Formats: sequence, C-alpha cells, structure tokens
Amino acid sequence: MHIPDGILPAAVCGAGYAATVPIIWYSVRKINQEANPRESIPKAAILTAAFFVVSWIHIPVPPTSVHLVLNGLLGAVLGYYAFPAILIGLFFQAVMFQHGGLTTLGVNAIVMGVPALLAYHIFRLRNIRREAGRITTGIFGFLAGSCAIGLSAGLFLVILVSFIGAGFDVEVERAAIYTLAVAHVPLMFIEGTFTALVTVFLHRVRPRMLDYA
Amino acid sequence: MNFGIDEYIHLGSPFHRWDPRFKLIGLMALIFAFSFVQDLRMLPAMVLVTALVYGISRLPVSFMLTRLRYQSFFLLAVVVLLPFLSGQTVVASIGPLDLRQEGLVAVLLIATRFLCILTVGLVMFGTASFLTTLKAMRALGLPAILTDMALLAFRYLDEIGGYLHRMETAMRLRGFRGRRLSPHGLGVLAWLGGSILVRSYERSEWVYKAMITRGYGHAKPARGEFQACTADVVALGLTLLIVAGFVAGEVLI
Amino acid sequence: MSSEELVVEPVLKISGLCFSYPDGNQVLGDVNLEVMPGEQVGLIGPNGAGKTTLFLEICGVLKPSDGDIVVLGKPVLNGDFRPDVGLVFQNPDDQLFCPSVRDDVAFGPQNMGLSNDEVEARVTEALSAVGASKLVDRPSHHLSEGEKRMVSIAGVLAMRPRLVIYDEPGANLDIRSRRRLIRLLQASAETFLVASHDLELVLEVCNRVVLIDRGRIVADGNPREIMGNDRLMEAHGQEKPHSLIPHQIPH
Amino acid sequence: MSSEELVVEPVLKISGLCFSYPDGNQVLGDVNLEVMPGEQVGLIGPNGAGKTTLFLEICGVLKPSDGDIVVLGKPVLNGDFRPDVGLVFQNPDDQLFCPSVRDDVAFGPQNMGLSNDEVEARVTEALSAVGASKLVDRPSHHLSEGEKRMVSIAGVLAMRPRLVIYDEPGANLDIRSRRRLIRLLQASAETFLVASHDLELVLEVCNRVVLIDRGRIVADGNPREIMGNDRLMEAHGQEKPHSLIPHQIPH
Ligand SMILES: Nc1ncnc2c1ncn2[C@@H]1O[C@H](COP(=O)(O)OP(=O)(O)OP(=O)(O)O)[C@@H](O)[C@H]1O
Ligand SMILES: Nc1ncnc2c1ncn2[C@@H]1O[C@H](COP(=O)(O)OP(=O)(O)OP(=O)(O)O)[C@@H](O)[C@H]1O
Ligand SMILES: [Mg+2]
Ligand SMILES: [Mg+2]
Repeated sequence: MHIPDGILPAAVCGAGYAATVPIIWYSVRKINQEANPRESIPKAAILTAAFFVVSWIHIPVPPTSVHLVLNGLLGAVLGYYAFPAILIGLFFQAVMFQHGGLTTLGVNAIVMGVPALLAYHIFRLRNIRREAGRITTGIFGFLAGSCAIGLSAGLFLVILVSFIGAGFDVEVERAAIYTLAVAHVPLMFIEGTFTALVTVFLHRVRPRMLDYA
Repeated sequence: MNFGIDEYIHLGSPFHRWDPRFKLIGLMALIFAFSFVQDLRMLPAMVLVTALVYGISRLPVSFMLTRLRYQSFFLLAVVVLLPFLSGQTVVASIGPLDLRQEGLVAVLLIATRFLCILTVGLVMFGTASFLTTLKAMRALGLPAILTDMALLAFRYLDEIGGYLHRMETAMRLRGFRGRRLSPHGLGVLAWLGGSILVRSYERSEWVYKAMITRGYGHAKPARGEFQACTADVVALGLTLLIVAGFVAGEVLI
Repeated sequence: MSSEELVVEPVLKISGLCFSYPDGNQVLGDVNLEVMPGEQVGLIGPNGAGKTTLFLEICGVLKPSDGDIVVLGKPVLNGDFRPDVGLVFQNPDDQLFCPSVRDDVAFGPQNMGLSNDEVEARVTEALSAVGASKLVDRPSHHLSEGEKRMVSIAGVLAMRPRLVIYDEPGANLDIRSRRRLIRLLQASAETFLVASHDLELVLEVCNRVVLIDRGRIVADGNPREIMGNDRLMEAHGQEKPHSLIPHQIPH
Repeated sequence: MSSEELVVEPVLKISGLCFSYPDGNQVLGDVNLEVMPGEQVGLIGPNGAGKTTLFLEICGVLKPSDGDIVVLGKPVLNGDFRPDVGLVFQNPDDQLFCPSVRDDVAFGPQNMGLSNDEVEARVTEALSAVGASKLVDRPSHHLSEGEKRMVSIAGVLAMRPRLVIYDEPGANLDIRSRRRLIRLLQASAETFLVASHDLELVLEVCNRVVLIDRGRIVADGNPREIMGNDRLMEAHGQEKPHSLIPHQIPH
C-alpha cells in the first residue's frame, strides 16, 4: 500500500511533505513533554527497526502469503513516536527495496502515520475505566489494528483515484473504490486479529511495553 | 541489511565523489522536477538526463534491473488498467473494452516518470554508503530526533533481522509449517512477532544504559564531517540549472 | 572399522559434504563423518570454522552444494521436518517464543500431531529431565540465562529426538548452571553432537572429539589424545585445557 | 591497612551501598569496597549475585537506595557523566550502537566536548591499543564476536578512564580471542574491575579477587587463596579453577 514515484503530480507530493512537518513538530513536542524524552529515543528507534522486521513475517493467506502493515500495532506500542518511526521505516523501504517512493514519501507517511496516531488513541481508551485485562486489551488491540489499516486503505484509494491519470468516469471511479474497499475487509480482519494477539502477548509478557497507551 | 544498495559504492565516479549533502539537494530537486513533468514533449529530455546521470555514475545496468523488480507489479497494474479506465477519447475497442487516449498518455507519462525517478534515486543512494547519506541528512539540518532514530534503527536492523531469521528456523525445526491460515498458526506468528518486539525492547534498555555511560546527550556531536569544494558547488549549480530547465519547459510549453 | 560396528546402523553419516553461502566463499569442504549410536561427539574449532553451518546442514535447513547426509538410514532433504534430529540453538532466546514455558516445550510435540494427553506427558517428562519442572507456568521471557538454557533443551527433548545437537550450550552460563548442564549431558542416553569453545566441558561429556577448521575436519578421535596434542591444538587456534596441563604451582 | 596506603587516594570507595529494584527485592545489601590505584580486581559470584547491578551503580546509571560511592575523590551522582569511569558492557552489541566503528569509538570523546582533531587522535590511539586499527571504517554490525569485543573496549578506553569496569569480557569469545583479551588486560596499566565466570581468566589477569553472593561481599583478597579455598567456593556456587586442582591423570 505504498504509492510509488511518478504516479502523483508534483504538487500532491509537495503537499505530502509539507503536511508531515506539522505532524512531526507536534509529535516531537508531545515527546519532549515526557518525563525522560532522551530515554525513549533508543527505545523508539530500536522498536522502529523491530517493526520493520516484524512486517517481514509471512502471513499465509492461501494461495499466497501477505505481509502485514502493522501501523495500528506501531501506534499502540510507540504512541507519539509512531509518526517519526513510520517516516523512517518508509524511507528505509524506499531506499533499500525501491518500495514506495522518494517523492511520495510524505504522502505515504500521511497515509500510514495518521492512522497509527488514531490507533494509539483508540488503544489508550482501554484503560479508561480501569486497568485493562487480557480480553479488553485484545478487543482494543483489534480495533486499533483494523481501524488503522482500514483508514490507511481508504486514504490510499482516495489519493490514488483522485490524482492518477486524466479523470475517470464517475461510475468507474465509484466502482473501483467500492471493489477495492471490499477487497480490504479481510485484510482489516487479519491485521486486527494479529494486532490483538500481539498486544495480548505483550500484556502477558512485558506489560511495561504498553505503557505509552 | 541494506540489501545491496551500497554494493557499488566503491566505483569512484563523479557522483561517488560529489559531496553527499550537495548530491542529496541536487538529485532531490531533479526528482521533483521529473515529477512535475506533465507534457509528453518533455519526456525525451527526461530520459536523456536520466541516462546521462546513470552513465556518469558508472553503476551497472544489472543493478537497476534487479531493483526494478520490486515495484514492477504496481507498474504493471497501472499499465494494464489505465488505458481502459481513464479518459473519454476512445481510440480503439477490444471487445467490450474501450482503449482511451487520455489513459494511454497517462500511462506513458507515469511509466517514464517512474523509471527516471527510480533511476536517479538509485544514483543518489547507490553511490555512497547509506550511513554517509544519513549523516549528510543530519548535516543538512534534519531534526535530531529523526536522524538519531534513523541511525540507531539502521544499526540494529541487521541484528533484529537475524532474530527473525533464527527464530523462524527454530520454529521450522520443531515442525511449524505456517502454510495454512488457522487461529493457532496466526497465534504462533503473533508470538513470534511479539517475541521480536520484546527482545528489541530489552536490547534498547541496555543500549540506553550504554549510551548514557558514554555521555549521550552531553554535547552535540561535532559537525564538519563533510567538506565541500568548488567542484561540488559547480555540480550543484549545473544540476539546478537542469532542474530550472525542466520547470521552465513545463510552464512555457 | 570392525565387523561388529558394521551391523549397527550409524545415527549420522555425512559423506563428501561441501557448502558455500550464496556470497561465494566455501564454508564446508568435503566433510566426512559417521556417528554411531551412543557416541557423544564434541565438535571444536575456532570461530567461523563452520560448526553452526554443519549443524544447519544436518537439520536440513541449508542445502548442501555437494555430498549426502543420512540420518538413521534416511537421507536428509532440504526443508524436511525430522523430529528425530533436535537442534539446541546457541542463544536460547532464538528458541523461546511462546508466552509460557509450557507452551514452549509443547510446541514441538504439538506440531508432530500428538494428542493433548501425549503432549502433556511429553512436557512433564522433558521438563523433569532437565530439572525445570517448577518453571512450567512461568513466562519464558522472565527466566534467568541458565533456566532459559534448560527450557530450550527441554523443548528439543520433548520431541524425543534420537540425535541431539547442541550449539555452544555452555555460553553465558554461570558455574552452577554449567555444572547442571554437564550433569545433564553426562546422564543423557541419546547420541549427541556438541559444539563448544569450553574445552573442559567437552572433556567431561564427550567420548569422541572432532576438530574442525576452515570447513575441514582436521582431527577425529579420543578427546584426551586430541586435546592433549599441543601442536595440533595450537595450529588450529585452540588451547590445551588446563586439566590436561602439568602444574607449575604446588598445591 | 598500612600508613603508606592511606596517603594514596583510593580510585573507588563504596560504603554501605544498598540497592533494590523498583519491584522490591533487595539486590545489593551493605556493600563496602575500596580499590586502590593499580589494583586489578576480579569480581566473581553466581548469576544474579548483583555484579552488573553494582557496576551500574558505580557508573551512576542506577541510584543507590542507601550508601555512597566515591570515585577519585568525587561522589558519583545519579545521571552524571563521568568519563573517568568506563564500563564495558557484557554484550558488545549493546555498546556498539553507532553504525560504524569510527563513530562508535568517537562517541565518548565527542560527548566530552573535545575538538575534532583531539577526537580523531583518541580514536586512533584507542583502536591501536586494542589492536583493531584495521577495522576503523567497518560497519559495527559486520564484525566477528571477538572484533566487537575489542572495539567496544576501545570505545571505553578512548575516554581515557582511570577506572575501567569489564562485565564478563570473556563471554562468547573463542579461544584465540579470549587469549588476545587476556593479553590486553595483562598489559593494561589502568585500575580495573572485571566480573567473570571464567575463573581461569580472573586468575590470569587479577591481583585481587572479590567474591559476591546475593548482594553481599563474602570474601576479598588474594586470588589464589580465595579461589583455592574449596569450602568457600562451593558454598557460593563456584568451582575451583582447574589450574588450581591437583591432577589425577599423569601427563
Ligand atoms: N548467512 C551467512 N552468509 C554468509 N556467510 C556466512 C553466513 N553465516 C555464516 N557465514 C560464514 O561462514 C563461516 C562459518 O560460520 P559458522 O557460523 O558456521 O562458524 P562456527 O564454526 O559456528 O563459528 P562460531 O564458533 O563463531 O559459532 C564464517 O566464515 C561465517 O562468516
Ligand atoms: N531491571 C531489573 N529489574 C528488576 N530486577 C532486576 C533487574 N535487573 C536485574 N535484576 C535482578 O537483580 C539481581 C542481580 O542481577 P545482576 O544482573 O546484577 O546479577 P549479576 O551478578 O550480574 O549476574 P550475571 O552473572 O548473570 O550477570 C537478579 O536477581 C536479577 O533478577
Ligand atoms: Mg557457531
Ligand atoms: Mg551480569
């Protein structure tokens, strides 16, 4: 779900970059309000690498296998570090695998990163009434994971269809969006389930890792 | 684990010698100029400039071809679908499908821009080690939080990739075959992912301790790793001239 | 070879094994090795000699460039799952990925398709074999280094392998845990291969030693003879274990 | 203590140090230790005895629950950066956090606020002290275990600490690299503390040994005397090193 180079007009790419600036600024400000922002940098950085690696795990979806995006999980675990983490992850991908693009880095960061921040806020809700148990954690993990990927897919499609090429039939456009959106429902389910399972695992093994949220 | 992107950093072409900060600015500007192109008549110039850049960089063509592989699916989808879906002017019909002119033009534009940007990107990142590039970005004033995180993430990517590799092997040797999608199978994969996160988290706590015993955050690291000479500036000027040419061409035509 | 040995089928038979990693340099060159039931073989050699690579070959993880590996009469095929060969990894963290010790030890038996009761019995048996029964309900990520080592061994033993391979089992252990490991290996009835830089450990648990350097077997035989051979050991970056050195200091 | 020693300022003076982790259980209880310049102290004790915790206290990473630590006449404050104390971590991968060897060795000196030239000189000096000058331009993650160890030591020596602390420096090394490390420690003029489960190594490099168990110092003195004391060693989960054991087998 990364938009490659060459597809989008320069103005949209530029707008994407421009939009990352305030989000990064906001994230950094939130991070600096923490008790010990210095301590979290190595944590967030190494977990960025870890998320990158975890997304290489093949999830079997017969007849093939898929890689998960995991931006919901990333939001749940990294909180405000999620956006810088995603920006860095996308940059690595663009440089090392030519996956995604350099001009579209900003746009892709918005598509992946804004839903991650949303997931963070969703996942935080689990502690709203009392300390969350395993089941509550799982439910909110599912919501965080599936909402994040759902929103990302939505943004991705809207951007792609509105800016690619020279104008579609309205009908074709609507049909394309609907088809692709429906195609993403199983993906939302898998991402949500995987996120739920991982958050429950972390809750059981290293609850401290979920402290951000 | 940088997947061979720095396989050819020892070739010693002018691009290899170019100050990485200037190279980043120049080639980024060029890439954006390419993405600005909307007119078919600009395409030959774009291809020519790209070929020139790639030729000067002395990177082998095979390098580009292997890198192209990763994105070819998306490109293929665009090439196959767009001519039928986009635009009004029908130029031909294949059965129930109409081939449209606007779609064809869009495909040509997209494919060329894609290839040219990818190629210039390869020159940008394939002629210096990734580490040097990251440091150049730091020297260009990217926020410290981003460059610190990127440097650390880059350092530990290989190692964490090793965790995944060995843990998957260990799982396979104990009979795990994750080929079918089952609740149990997905659960095991989630444990695998979770374990990697936990191990990385623990590593990060030790890394932090090691960093503060060596004074992390006490003084800003001294800068001045890069020294530009006249040639670097001239090269940047030349590149920006080409960039200006593209923008002017696009606006005027 | 005596005629008696010929009747017994070797547990492991490697002939003419060669291997290179994709980046080109040859890591194993013409390895020949035969291990008989009940042999407890120590594999020694410097870093990068190819010990781990050889183990991965035996387990079918890596595909030989040339040569054959036969375990218990059946050739090892690349990617095959062979419950009769168990590999204990150098770093227990690579092997412990389940949330609890029970899940972890049960992982192999479950994948072998055993019934729940059978799995449970295997878990109990394996954990008591390594003396870690108390840990069964603990999360694996909270154990001490020595405990992790024992649980990872239990996870392998629970599949009842007939050939167990230990890659540096003594690494990172304190003296007490190392002693416990040595006892476990001494008491073990399985045929095993153990790679180690801790030569004292090899001396205590093995009845045969194979010295490997740069992907070739350079010596094979009695532990005391090989490790007592100064010239040989030094030539391959090893040191004679202290327990084989005459004393300078009176006690 | 003789009157002569009293004139020399101790490098390290710990008095009445207690420490508990936030989860409650006490890890260090009333530790008192004085290290004089030129002393090379081996710290031995079972897993979980509190060796690493003690080291983190000395470096000011952890805040004592009670007691004082004074290094070179100046009290250690929590969170302070004290370039005169250098800690070499057990796992070099924790310590080599910069992507290249040069950056890593330069990290400490840069944070001390030295000029670029000075930093460069320190890097060269430290790398040549550990015999790793060739590695200066290599990425840190592609080094062998032994190389990583040497580079991580260089990263600490580059700050020119007057007290160097080594946490299990011999772990994961093959015999050749271990020997190189022993040579380095034997040649070192700094005062150092070294924690190790490899008692032979301690015997070779230290002129004093401290035995710690469950957060308390239970013995302190001459290496041969302490490690030769069977009763003491066994009571604290240690084993007499082989080189101090009379031989059963004739050579
Ligand atoms: N994935 C890999 N790709 C390329 N080369 C590799 C890979 N893994 C190992 N090697 C190389 O193969 C050689 C043998 O490595 P191996 O890990 O088998 O040695 P070893 O005897 O187990 O060493 P150690 O005692 O350090 O565990 C080394 O030179 C190593 O650099
Ligand atoms: N971050 C932590 N939180 C809580 N307890 C801890 C933490 N780190 C260590 N401990 C506990 O403190 C005790 C001492 O640990 P420490 O790491 O200092 O031992 P050590 O002597 O260095 O052991 P080893 O020989 O295994 O390195 C152990 O019981 C350990 O479980
Ligand atoms: Mg090995
Ligand atoms: Mg320790």
